[in-house]
Amino acid sequence: MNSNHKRLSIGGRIDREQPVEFTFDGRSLIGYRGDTLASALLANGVTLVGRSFKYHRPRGIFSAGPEEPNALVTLATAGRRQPNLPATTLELEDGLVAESQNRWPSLAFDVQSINGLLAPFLSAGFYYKTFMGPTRRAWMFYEHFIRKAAGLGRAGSGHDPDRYDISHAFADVAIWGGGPAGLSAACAAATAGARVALIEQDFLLGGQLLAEQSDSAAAAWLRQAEAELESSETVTLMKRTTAFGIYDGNVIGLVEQRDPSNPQLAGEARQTFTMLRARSIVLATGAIERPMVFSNNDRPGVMLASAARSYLNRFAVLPGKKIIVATSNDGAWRAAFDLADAGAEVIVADVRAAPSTALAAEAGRLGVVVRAATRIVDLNGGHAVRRATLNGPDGQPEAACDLVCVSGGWSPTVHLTSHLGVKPQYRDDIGGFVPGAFPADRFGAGSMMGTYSTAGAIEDGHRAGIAAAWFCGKSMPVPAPSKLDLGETATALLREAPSIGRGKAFVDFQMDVTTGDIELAHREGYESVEHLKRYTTLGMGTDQGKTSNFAALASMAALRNATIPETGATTFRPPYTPVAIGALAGCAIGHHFKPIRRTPMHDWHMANGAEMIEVGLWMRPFFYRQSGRDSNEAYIAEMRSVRQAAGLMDISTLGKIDVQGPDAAIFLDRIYANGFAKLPVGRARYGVMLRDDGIVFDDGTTTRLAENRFFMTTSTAKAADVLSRLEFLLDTAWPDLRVAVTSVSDEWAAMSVAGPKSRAILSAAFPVLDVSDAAFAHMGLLESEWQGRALRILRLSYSGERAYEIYVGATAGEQLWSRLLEAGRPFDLKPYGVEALGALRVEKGHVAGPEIDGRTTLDDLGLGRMAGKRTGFVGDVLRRRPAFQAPDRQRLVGLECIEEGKRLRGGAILFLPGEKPYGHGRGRVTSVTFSPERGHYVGLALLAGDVASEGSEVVAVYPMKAETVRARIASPVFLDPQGERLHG
Amino acid sequence: MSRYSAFSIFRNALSGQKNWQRAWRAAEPKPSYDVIVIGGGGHGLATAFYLAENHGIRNVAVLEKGYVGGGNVGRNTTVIRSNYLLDGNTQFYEFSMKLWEGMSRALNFNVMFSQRGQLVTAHSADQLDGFSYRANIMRLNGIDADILDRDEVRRLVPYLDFSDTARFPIHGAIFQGRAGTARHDAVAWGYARAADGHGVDIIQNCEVTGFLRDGDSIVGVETTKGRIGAGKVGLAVAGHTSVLGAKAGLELPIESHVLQAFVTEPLKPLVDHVVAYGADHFYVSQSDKGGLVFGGNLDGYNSYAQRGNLGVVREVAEAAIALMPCISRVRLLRHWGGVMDMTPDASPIICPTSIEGLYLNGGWCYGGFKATPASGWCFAHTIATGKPHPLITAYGLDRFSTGHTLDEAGAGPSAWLQ
Amino acid sequence: MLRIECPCCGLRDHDEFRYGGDASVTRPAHDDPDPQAWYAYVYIRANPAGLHREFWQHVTGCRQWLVVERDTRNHAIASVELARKLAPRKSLARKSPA
Amino acid sequence: MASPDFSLSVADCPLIQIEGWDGTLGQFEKSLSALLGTKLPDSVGETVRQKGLLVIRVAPRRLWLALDDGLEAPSLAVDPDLGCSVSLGEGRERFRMAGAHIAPVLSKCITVDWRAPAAAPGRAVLTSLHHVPVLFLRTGDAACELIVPRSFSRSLSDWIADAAG
Repeated sequence: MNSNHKRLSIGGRIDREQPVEFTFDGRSLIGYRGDTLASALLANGVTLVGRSFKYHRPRGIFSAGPEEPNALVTLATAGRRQPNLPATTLELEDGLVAESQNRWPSLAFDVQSINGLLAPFLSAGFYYKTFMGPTRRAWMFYEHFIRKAAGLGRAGSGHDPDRYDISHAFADVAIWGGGPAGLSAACAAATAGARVALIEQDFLLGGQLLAEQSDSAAAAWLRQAEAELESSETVTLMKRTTAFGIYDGNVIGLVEQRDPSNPQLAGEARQTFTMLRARSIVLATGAIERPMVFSNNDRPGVMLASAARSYLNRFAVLPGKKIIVATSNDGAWRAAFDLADAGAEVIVADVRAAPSTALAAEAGRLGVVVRAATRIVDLNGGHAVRRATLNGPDGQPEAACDLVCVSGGWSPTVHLTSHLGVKPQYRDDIGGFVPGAFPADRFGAGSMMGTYSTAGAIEDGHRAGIAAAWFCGKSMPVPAPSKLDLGETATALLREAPSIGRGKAFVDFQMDVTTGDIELAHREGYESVEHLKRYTTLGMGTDQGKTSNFAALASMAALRNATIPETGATTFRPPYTPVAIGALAGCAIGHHFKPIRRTPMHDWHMANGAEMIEVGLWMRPFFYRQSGRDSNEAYIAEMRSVRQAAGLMDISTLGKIDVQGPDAAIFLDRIYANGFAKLPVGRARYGVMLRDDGIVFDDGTTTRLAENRFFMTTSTAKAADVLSRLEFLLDTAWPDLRVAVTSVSDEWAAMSVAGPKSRAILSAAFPVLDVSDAAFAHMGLLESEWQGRALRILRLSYSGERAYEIYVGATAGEQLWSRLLEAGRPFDLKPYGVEALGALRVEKGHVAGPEIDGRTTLDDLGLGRMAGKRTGFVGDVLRRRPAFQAPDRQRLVGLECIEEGKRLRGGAILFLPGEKPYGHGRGRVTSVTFSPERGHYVGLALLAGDVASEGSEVVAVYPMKAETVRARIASPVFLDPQGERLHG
Repeated sequence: MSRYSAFSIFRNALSGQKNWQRAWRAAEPKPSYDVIVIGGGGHGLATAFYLAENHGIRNVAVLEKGYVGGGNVGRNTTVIRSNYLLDGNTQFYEFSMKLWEGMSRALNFNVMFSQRGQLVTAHSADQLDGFSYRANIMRLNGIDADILDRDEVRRLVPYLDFSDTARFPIHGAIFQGRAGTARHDAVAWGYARAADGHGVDIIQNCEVTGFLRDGDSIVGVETTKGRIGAGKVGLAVAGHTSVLGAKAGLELPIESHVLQAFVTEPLKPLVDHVVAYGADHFYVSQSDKGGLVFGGNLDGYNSYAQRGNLGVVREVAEAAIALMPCISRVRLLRHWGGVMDMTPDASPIICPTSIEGLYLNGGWCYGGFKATPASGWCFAHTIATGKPHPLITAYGLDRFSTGHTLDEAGAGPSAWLQ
Repeated sequence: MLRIECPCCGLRDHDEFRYGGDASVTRPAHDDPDPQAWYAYVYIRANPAGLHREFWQHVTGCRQWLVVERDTRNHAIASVELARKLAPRKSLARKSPA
Repeated sequence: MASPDFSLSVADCPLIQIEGWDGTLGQFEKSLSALLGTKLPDSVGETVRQKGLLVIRVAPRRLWLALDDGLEAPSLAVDPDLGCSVSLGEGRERFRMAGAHIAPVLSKCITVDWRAPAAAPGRAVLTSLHHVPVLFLRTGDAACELIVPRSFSRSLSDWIADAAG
């Protein structure tokens, strides 16, 4: 057959000058700019497009919009594979490669269509009743096959070659839907002075107006409205944009597709995820036509009447030559007339006894055969409809056909209004749900509100646009909109009973839910709407049941002998149409997933062999590769150099907080478990903070810089939490304290010089400073300047060695680091990383993250003496709770490995010798290191107090490596318990 | 009640599906019951079932304000695991796992418990050490656990990001092979049908509006269907425990928070396990229908609205792509929120209360689904005997005043940080 | 996205804020030794389905702690105030014991 | 990076924070105003420019003094009974951005409405970029600055460059 043989020679909104090549299931085809994939397939006579989910029934193109349940395809361009896309929303572009899905080996011949024959055994929920034996794990066997059979389409593999953008947008009035109501609202709101964002999912504005003939008054009205909006500076037109959800605060989630027709955009993001924040919203989302329920109503060639009209008038495709229009309302007659006008033979089968005389007259004029009080009961034809069985006053005549247009009335698109909990309400006069009462900042217009005539929608939109602008304080005068009356008659609806012949009658095409399934659900007591959905999977498809919800509800209502409102309404969840996860992630992927924090010395570390590790977004040197062949060798070498000469460590990641004010000392006294009020100026003190529940929160040193000023450090991990907590207490609990707290973490580069030679190095690096022990004692402070930046040196030790923490303005950090290394070279100063740091502190018995795990108290960590008899500090009262005093409460101890050649491991569980290793044991090893000083592994552990006597043995059990190691309980301070090395 | 089996399906197929019975009766309330369980979710229904099955107490009603299974049991991401660290949690969740393993056959309802295995990725040596501690505890309590290195993880789940551009490279994982998923609705329906089979009345659209008291004891409830007397009342309404607890005069350490869940379009099999991302808040499995079911972190503020916000949607999507770049073009089909009872230590509360005749089951945080059978089992025992079941002695309300909290994450008493 | 009208910075997405939980509970004085008072403050929550007074800090903005009244059923925000304005004032800080 | 449509340059950012105590704020700000020789911005987000100094109110009791390049910091003797000051200039960097595309680029970075009065030239907005706190300064019709924490500076400038590219 020749290409585009179903295309009319004139008309439509396609650009015949711009042919577009594409393939479907390997077949090369031609369409035109302005086509969707669906319209191009129809133009080329392709009617069989997909297979259904469960029964693998052949399916064609049913709609012309996002409600499409059947014509789902996979876009299969290499590396850009994407399944389950409705052909009806895919804007045709050059080189598009589409494949049908859920079929094997081919679309025309699908092995699994045998499921159709097995249908009696595959009724709704059948899987809940079987596959339970013969063994307890039997389901795992059956599931394997069921999973393989399920699923539509296949995900891609590897990274997405396309980019996605995120953007933040703002508007006074957001208008959702570019049909007559939305356009009219946008014009009105803009004229009133509001900033307007008009959102339309299609690549053309107009909505249902696009289904009118292109030389009609509707087209002229649309051109005028479009021109007005395009020329307005305060209107943003967002075409190809799906508003997928509305969230609190009038934040709307939008996804905009790149315009494929604009070659300049080729390198741009495939989709842009925009978060639009609007002050008021006009919802003009239109309505979706309902199918009719009869046997075999899912055959390829069955199409919504409005869709047929859209294909005819917008895309210049005549999708059939012998057409039956089956309807329950006036609207579908207009499709019949246009199709007849284009040369098709048309029969209208209207279920109503007496359609209006005006319609009948027009039908007569166009040669349309009218059968009143007639419905379709069955359809014949496998891959395309061939014949319909009608039921009416004339008995059951059969009629040949190649297209069946159906219209069971319209359902307002209320999905978006229900995202924020506005419950839909049933209106008997239109036989459908409209949104319930809106909050003050939201307005509805057009067919979504049940106003089905174009003239009414324009009026409605105009009013809503003015009201929405007024809500934002924009109230410039707005002239009345230009009128457009298409002469539509009212669309009153009957409640249609399904008409069932011999074959299945589908309610949800995509999920293959039939009237029989609904009857079964009812019979078994799954009769609330939610049970019905969950039991039959109704509405769970990618179309979210846009065309099926109402018919299902009506069926259930009939079975329950209840009204529709009594039967309930479903809650619609976002997204309105499916959204690519990649679009939601936007540009926050790869290295942008989380920002990285770098210290001032970062580049030096990278250039000098540091193996980096990330700690709470900070990049820190883990060890330096020149220190050893692997991390084990390296950290031990780095430890040795600290203990024997000196090491240099980047500690810039520590949290640093400037605390100032007349009441600063009182404040610190309350937030630390130990006292700070009496700390002399120029001295530092280690402090521990508790949570309100008495558990240790964080630790660090705080130095008194002046009577009213302190310099606090926190752990790297807790820096932000500590600051926020301090601010909380000052703002909410103790506003009478005059204290300011400010993060200065980024302000200072910080480095620690540790080791017996550290003072000599300091002296060499800062020849003008007096760093003698007499002038600069342990826990002392020295303030100065270096290269024009502030310099603070604290004599503090974490490793147990004589050590100094040097703080300098961040801009001079790397310079000072290099200076220290240079000054330290004669003294064998070596940089060391966090692995060695951790090992040094374990040897010295200092607690850190593994011990301060959010469950331990001061007493657990052996720090109870810090608080002494103090009271009145945060956490003091609840730390005295009985559980924390229990004799078997786990407390910090040291452990020494006493088995030759074996090692301790963090995470080993502790048992008493001879005890059966079962359960939770007596405690656990928290941190370990090989101790070069001791020549074996040592560790810190939390061990039940009633068995933790120094010198006795425990067994450390590590099932994951099948290891059992004997260890001796010791003081956690393995090194220099008298602290002599601090002065060494 | 007729038994479900392959044969029953065959027989009913031949009779045009006309002979199936209701899964449970449409019961109307009697004047009084021995036990009333408030809440027709998984826990409430399981409680009713075990009251009858284990304790022979059959004069029981389950009162549900909406429809059975309409709360969290029908909204969660269906992950079932028993990888808990702390004494009290470990044994309870493992007992639950064992009940899951026999549930379909015990209920004669296929809950599709799929022991496909769950893994949590580790992104540093330290993190993997932490996982090893957990795995050690599990093994020492007779629970299966494995630690995988990077190559083993890669063989198991090759579609994760093992590229050089991964922001948090995968270092290894902890794996529990017996963990998995189940069909959530089927759990509610299965317990409802089985409880009904024992004579339990399941009363839907019956909201409890107050409690009937005799002195200090609770002797029944006020409902939208009238007063109903009860020997004992069990509260199993996680998400709304505070609201009902307040009606009974209980002061509770619970906050309600919203947790979102997400499902994609159905795909052919891609994710064969439950996978959790150790570097951020994201976990995913694939339903038998083919949709990827995933979730992330709490929205982070008190809420009774069953919906979440866009910020978390975005964060979860970012984490999803960070772990599994191959799903970038896969589309999100639906997302929704469930209301969680968050406790100050992220562990549940099951116990008798200070009010005679009133028993409490709540505070399930976001871990309630996996606990369903054990919760029902132990709660039924507690109601029937008046004494806590040995497996739930750690879950008493008094633990907050005594300090015996079970804080797996060490996050402290801010409920939204748990 | 909740949109919180910060009294200092204007209307902002809630992800610029840090949540601080129930603001209706009374924090005992720093030197209050009553365990029951601290237990109630730390653990007991009314957790209403309805209007909830709660703390938020505009952490990427002015860093002020705010008290927000918000309906937990629909997330509608009724009021926002600086916590400092509402906080109880004592005459002057008592000296802490050492 | 620089093009006529969008340019981004990174510079140091000399900065001093000044804060007064509750109760004595009026007195404190009066003396500060006299010291600086300018009135102070009234509300958060307002700025006042005085010679090479930009005074920004960043919190009800907190001001930032941002200095132009090369300018010596004014010596500010703050009475500790009234308030305090702390230098923040070492820990911040200043991104200068300009060009015709600045608004769309910024819309991919921060949640600030380029056309709102609160973001008009001369205004400051405290907000976040990729979860990191930043100060947005609108400096012209098609120009603005971001003051960012130094440790995040490179991550954030990469983000902006990718948004612009």
